[in-house]
Amino acid sequence: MNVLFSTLTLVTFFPLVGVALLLFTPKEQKDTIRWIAVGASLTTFLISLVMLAQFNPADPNMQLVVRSPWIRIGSNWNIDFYFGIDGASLLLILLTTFLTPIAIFSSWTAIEERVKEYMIFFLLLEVGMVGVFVSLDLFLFYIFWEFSLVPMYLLVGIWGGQNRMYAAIKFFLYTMAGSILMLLAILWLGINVGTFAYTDILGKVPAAAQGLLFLAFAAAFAIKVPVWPLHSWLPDAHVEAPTAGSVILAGVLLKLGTYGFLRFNLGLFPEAAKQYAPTIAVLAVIGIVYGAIVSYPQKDVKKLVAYSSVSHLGFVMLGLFALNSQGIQGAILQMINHGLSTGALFLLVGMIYERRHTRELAQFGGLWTVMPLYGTLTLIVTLSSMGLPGLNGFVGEFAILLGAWGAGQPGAAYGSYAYAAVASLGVILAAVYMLWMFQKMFLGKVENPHNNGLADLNWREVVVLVPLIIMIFWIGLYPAPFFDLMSPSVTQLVAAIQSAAVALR
Amino acid sequence: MHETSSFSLQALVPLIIFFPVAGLLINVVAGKKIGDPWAGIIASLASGSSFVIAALQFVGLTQNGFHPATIHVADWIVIGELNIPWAFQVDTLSVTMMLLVTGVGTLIHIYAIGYMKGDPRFHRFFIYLNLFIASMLILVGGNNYLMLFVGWEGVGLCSYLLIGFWYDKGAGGVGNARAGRKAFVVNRVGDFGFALAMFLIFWTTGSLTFDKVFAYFEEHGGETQHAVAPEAGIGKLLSPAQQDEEPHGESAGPTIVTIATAITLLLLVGATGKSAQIPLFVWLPDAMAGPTPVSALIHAATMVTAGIYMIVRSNVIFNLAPASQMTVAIIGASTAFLAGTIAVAQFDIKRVLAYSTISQLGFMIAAAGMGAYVAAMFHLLTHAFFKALLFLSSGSVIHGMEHGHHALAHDAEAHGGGGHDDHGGNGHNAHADESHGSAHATAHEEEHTFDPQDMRNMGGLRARMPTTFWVYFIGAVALAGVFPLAGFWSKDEILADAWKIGVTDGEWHGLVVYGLLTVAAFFTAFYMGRQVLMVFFGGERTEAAKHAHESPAVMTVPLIILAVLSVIGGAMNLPGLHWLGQWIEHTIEAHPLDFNFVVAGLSTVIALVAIGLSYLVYGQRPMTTMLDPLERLGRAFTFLNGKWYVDELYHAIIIQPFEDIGRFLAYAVDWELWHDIFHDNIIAGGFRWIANFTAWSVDKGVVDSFFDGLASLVRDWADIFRRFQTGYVRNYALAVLFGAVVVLGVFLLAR
Amino acid sequence: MVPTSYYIILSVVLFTIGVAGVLVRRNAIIIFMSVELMLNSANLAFVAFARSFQPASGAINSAAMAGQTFVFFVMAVAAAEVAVGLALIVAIFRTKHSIDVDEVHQLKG
Amino acid sequence: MSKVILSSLQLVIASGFMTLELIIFLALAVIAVAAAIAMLASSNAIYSALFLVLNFAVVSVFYLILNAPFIAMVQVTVYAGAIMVLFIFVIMLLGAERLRRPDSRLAWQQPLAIGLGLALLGVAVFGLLSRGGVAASPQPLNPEVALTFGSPREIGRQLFTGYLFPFEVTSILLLVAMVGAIVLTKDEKKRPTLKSQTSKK
Repeated sequence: MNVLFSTLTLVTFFPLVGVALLLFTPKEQKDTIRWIAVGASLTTFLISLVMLAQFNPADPNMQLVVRSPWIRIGSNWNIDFYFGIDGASLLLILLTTFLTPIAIFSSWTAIEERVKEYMIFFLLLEVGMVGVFVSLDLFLFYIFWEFSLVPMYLLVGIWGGQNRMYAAIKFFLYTMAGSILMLLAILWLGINVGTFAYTDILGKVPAAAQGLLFLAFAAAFAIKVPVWPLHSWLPDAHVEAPTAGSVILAGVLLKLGTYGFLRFNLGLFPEAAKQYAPTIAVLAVIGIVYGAIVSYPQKDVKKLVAYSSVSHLGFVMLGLFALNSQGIQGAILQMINHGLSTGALFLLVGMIYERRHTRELAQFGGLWTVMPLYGTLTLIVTLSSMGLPGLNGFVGEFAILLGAWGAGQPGAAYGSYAYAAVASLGVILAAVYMLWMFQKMFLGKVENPHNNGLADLNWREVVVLVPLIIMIFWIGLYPAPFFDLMSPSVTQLVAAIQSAAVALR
Repeated sequence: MHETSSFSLQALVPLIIFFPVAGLLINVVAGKKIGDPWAGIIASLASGSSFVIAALQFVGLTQNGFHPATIHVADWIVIGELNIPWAFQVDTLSVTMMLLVTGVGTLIHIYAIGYMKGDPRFHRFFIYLNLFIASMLILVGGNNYLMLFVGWEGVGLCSYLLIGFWYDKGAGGVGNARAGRKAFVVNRVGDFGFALAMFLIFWTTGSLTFDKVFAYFEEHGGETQHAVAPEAGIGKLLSPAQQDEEPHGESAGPTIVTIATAITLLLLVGATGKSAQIPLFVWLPDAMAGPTPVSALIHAATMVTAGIYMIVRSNVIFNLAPASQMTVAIIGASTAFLAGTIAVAQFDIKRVLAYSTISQLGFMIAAAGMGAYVAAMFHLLTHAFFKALLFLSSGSVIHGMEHGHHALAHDAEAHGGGGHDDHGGNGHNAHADESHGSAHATAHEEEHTFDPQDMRNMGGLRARMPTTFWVYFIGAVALAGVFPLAGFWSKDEILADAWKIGVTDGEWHGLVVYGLLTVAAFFTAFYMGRQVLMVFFGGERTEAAKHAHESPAVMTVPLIILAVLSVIGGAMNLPGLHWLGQWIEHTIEAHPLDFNFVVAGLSTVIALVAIGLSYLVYGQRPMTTMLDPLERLGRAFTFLNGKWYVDELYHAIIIQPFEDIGRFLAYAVDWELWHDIFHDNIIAGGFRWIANFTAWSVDKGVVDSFFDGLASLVRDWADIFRRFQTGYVRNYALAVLFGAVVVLGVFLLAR
Repeated sequence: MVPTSYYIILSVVLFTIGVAGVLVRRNAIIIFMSVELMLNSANLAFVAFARSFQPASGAINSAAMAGQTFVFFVMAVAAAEVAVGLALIVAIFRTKHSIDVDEVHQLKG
Repeated sequence: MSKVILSSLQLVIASGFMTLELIIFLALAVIAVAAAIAMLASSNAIYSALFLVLNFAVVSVFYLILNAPFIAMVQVTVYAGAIMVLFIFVIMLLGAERLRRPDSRLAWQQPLAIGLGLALLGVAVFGLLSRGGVAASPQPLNPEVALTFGSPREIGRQLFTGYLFPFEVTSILLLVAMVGAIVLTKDEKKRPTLKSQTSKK
């Protein structure tokens, strides 16, 4: 297939067309710039729909593959330009291309300074994120992985809040620190196996080497997710990032970590995954409960949502390392769900911040009376985030917890039901902090005079939120299409892990 | 799988959800425009249509010989072995519940049109009500545990929304909102148990569909001595090799009884949440903050009975686990007793009814725990009738009291005073404040304002509100269990079951249950007598009571219908006829008992004695002041009035520690220790120290000074050389020429 | 025919005059014209050598033709240079109000 | 006077020391050098330009002699015509025929420059003479070769075969030069700046 004009190349690099157009647009024409950015990202979304149409859901292997030799050094450095997707990456690409236009559109009035640079970085960020999901060459993956850092760093560092430089540098350094170990592991794999191509390495990693490699990859991904206790960068980055930055940060960038665990730690090192599953599960469960407890006393709404991410991502990790279909499929769906729900929450927080220039819970109260539509939409998103049946969060959490319980059977990944049981406490706690937030913001009397006369959502904000709300209901009521997409790949993965587990015995 | 004639009727069952959903969507889109009362009428029509569908299901079942049917709508969650559909179970049990939910629900919808009149969020109320009906029908209509769970949480959401419907009212402006949150969170604790039960069921039986789950337990029910085999295809992570190594059977592992016990105890946790049993009953009294129709519909007639429905539905599993059954029975009986005692000492008219509801739910749970599923369902139905009746009539009383107070306030205002402004809210809510500002959950917190729900403010309403009085009276007598009203028959059947287990079978817990329930029955009759006497008899104790007047027909007609049902409801399952028993028997195992004259006589006597006692206290010398005669009991009364201080206990042992831990973790551990000290000070600070050391001592001191020296050397030389840079282009050109001549000379001449 | 070296010597002489012009004159335009003169002398040398490489009979020597072709390129470059150079002079004149190259000595060390 | 010159010419030719061709060459060379020196020496830039045109014209005659008719024509049209017109135009435009400040701070450079220039001349001529081959003069071309060599047709063939890439690069160079000239001479003050825009807001 033609490397340059294949669907995957196009969906990855199309935002660059927008970047090129933006470069030639005078920076005074802010509206033109915004329309170009929205148009470029929407077109990318349309291309990703074409990709969806070309995808064959019944095939568990990598599809729409594009591969050509790229860098050759000596005989054992065989780096390819190698793109391909399976069900999991397909869904995450769709999530990325879906969220990016929304995030850009939500920046319409929020960003007035240096609009051109902002939009360019946003489109570059999209290239990086999609590139991570489509890359099947480990080296290429690493390049995109690091590349996606830079625009985000600049987005936080330039358009962020008060403490933005601190947060941006912290974000950058933490992720970077983890990536170093991954780079070493990638180089080791590439040189020893003789190829950097994922599909060629698959199944060829000697069991003896898996342990250290697993840990090296896990270091990079765990910081990104973030797995407790490596979450310290998250509240800073989230609080300081501009709204759209938070949306993408929570919606997609954190998923890079969980995706990495799924693709590499489970795929390449099944024996080690089985071995380390209980350890990861302990961290995940602590993260679930800890994140939920810590969310509750927060005074800043954005921080509350940020900590809730720690809890939600704990669920994803718990599901992934349950090493059974229910857990992994639930985890993948939960990645999508978290992107939608937490993304929507950040958007909502951003909308009130634009009006009130504060995010302190104590400053609000009774907003439902003042802004009924805003209140109702927030309620729906809040409920989705705490896993109410009929909305998206529930399907994912249920599948994850069911899988985790199954992994608690003797001889299975976790070997104890306690993990699922304690994790389920997180569902109770989610109700505690989420409803607390909702009550502090929306219920009660309007006591702060600043809150009187706030305008309800305008059409642009509604346009931003409605797609998310539709997805929230869709996944909640009829998730079958999503499960159908990922099911064959996950089944194959689980089978591979099981046979590896047998070999381990 | 069935005769064609009935198939068409059962295929209609998805419509039962469709109507309320359609109704709520119409109101979401247009509710604000069409407003009061059309939003209510649409919602009522939606609910009524569902009732028609439910009735058609009833007809359908009778036509096809009571065969259960499954109507598959769509696949929902399909992952590996997990296959959960959106599907409806049509059998006698679910149709019974559907009829109840839609029937009572429709009546309450109609009532609410009158009750909510003039509320600024009128349409939103009916959106919630329709959402509730839809959720409740999913709960009772689903053919699997997960759909049950969906409905279960869905009704929990509606409960949350409706308790906090007047979210800007209540203590401190957020009292109602807080009550709603409390209800949701406490219910989530129950849901936690329910969810774990589902996980266990799935990994044991490989399905969550009722039919398959029960078939599994029936099939393996006999193997009480063996470790149970997981259903084929489940637990695949145990590799095939390992499964061969450990053939299921005699080796270690849980037996079917152990598993069933675990499942049922976890389900019980769920039931205690939703059905407000010990230890999770605390949310229900606070839930009275919601508008009264909500209290009637959700917190008395339907939602709170979901726990009983679930236990009855899961009877196959419960039957395998005697230990669980005993636990269930004792918890139910204890709750019945505890709540009964508390109800005696409450002043808020709805709060009395709330504790009464908890108490009656205890009866049902106890019945379910004793395996008397039909009795439980019977009491569930009759209780729905008379408790909905009581709540709605209390709403009518409150409505009347408010209007009386309202009229007074207007008079006062006309005479220059403006005393009710402290009710205040912001402008457009003012009307709602005046007419409904009453829904305060905690009356004593706002003693300075007039509380239309406080029974001490009432008295003598019999003359002012005759219809309300009569239906209230019927409801009270039915609840008290007086022959021949509905409550008598259903309560008596439960007591007879307890008697059979305790006396006939000689089980100790049967005796305990019987004792507790009998005492609870005594209290029931007493507090109902107290309430009727306090509210309707004697003289008016406030001006508002003097000005109270009867409610409009849209409210009283549903009351009259419910009153009729409360009178004749007992006929559903008269001893000897056992219509209900035979009907439900098509779905679950039922074993009708003979009528026990000893029990019946005893309980009649007890009820009459209790009523007599209440007459002695309240009827002979009616209260004239705010002082309740019972307050002479002193400490005991305070203790009961304080609800055994369970809320305070929970606050001290759960909520306060949670908040403290949360704050400690968030501020001290996560922020100060982890974020500031560890990351900022140790890692970043350490790095900074090293960097500073390297920068200033090593780099600046050693390396830099060396290069500084070099640089100054260069600068000194440069001072000399710079003179050559005149800045004149032609000088440079001269230099170039000089170079060119030299180079050319070397090239051309040097050979 | 006149020996090629005569042309070369003439070319050298003209080149030297051009060099002298660059070094002696202050008027930027004259300096510029001197540069043109230098280029022209180089062209003359090219053409002369081209002629000398071409045998009297037989095929066209492409190496010889290269000399003339190169002159063409030099002219193109010269044209470009003149365009930019004169523009520079105009730009400098705008700021300095003079085309004396000695006025422009900001690079003085 | 003219008779004297003619007769001395005949004498010279007859002596075999010089051919007619050489005489024409020398005469033209003298004119070329004289024009160049006059260009260098005249204080008015306009005169300089005109002398340079003369020089170019003479050189184009040399080109004709050297069998380069195309180059000769280009020399006249492009160099003497277009380029020099441009020079004169700029001189007129700036009104800078003469420099205002006659004195120079670089007077010391003049002798040095002349000395070095003579050195250059000496080195080049000496280098040339010392290598021999000075006397070699090319044979006149055969008519058929003379028709082809240096013809526009032959130059065009060269340009579009062996030198196609440099030729295309030349076109880009000219484009760039054009853009550069426009940018350099554009009036800076009329260009809207960001500062003025933002200050308006």
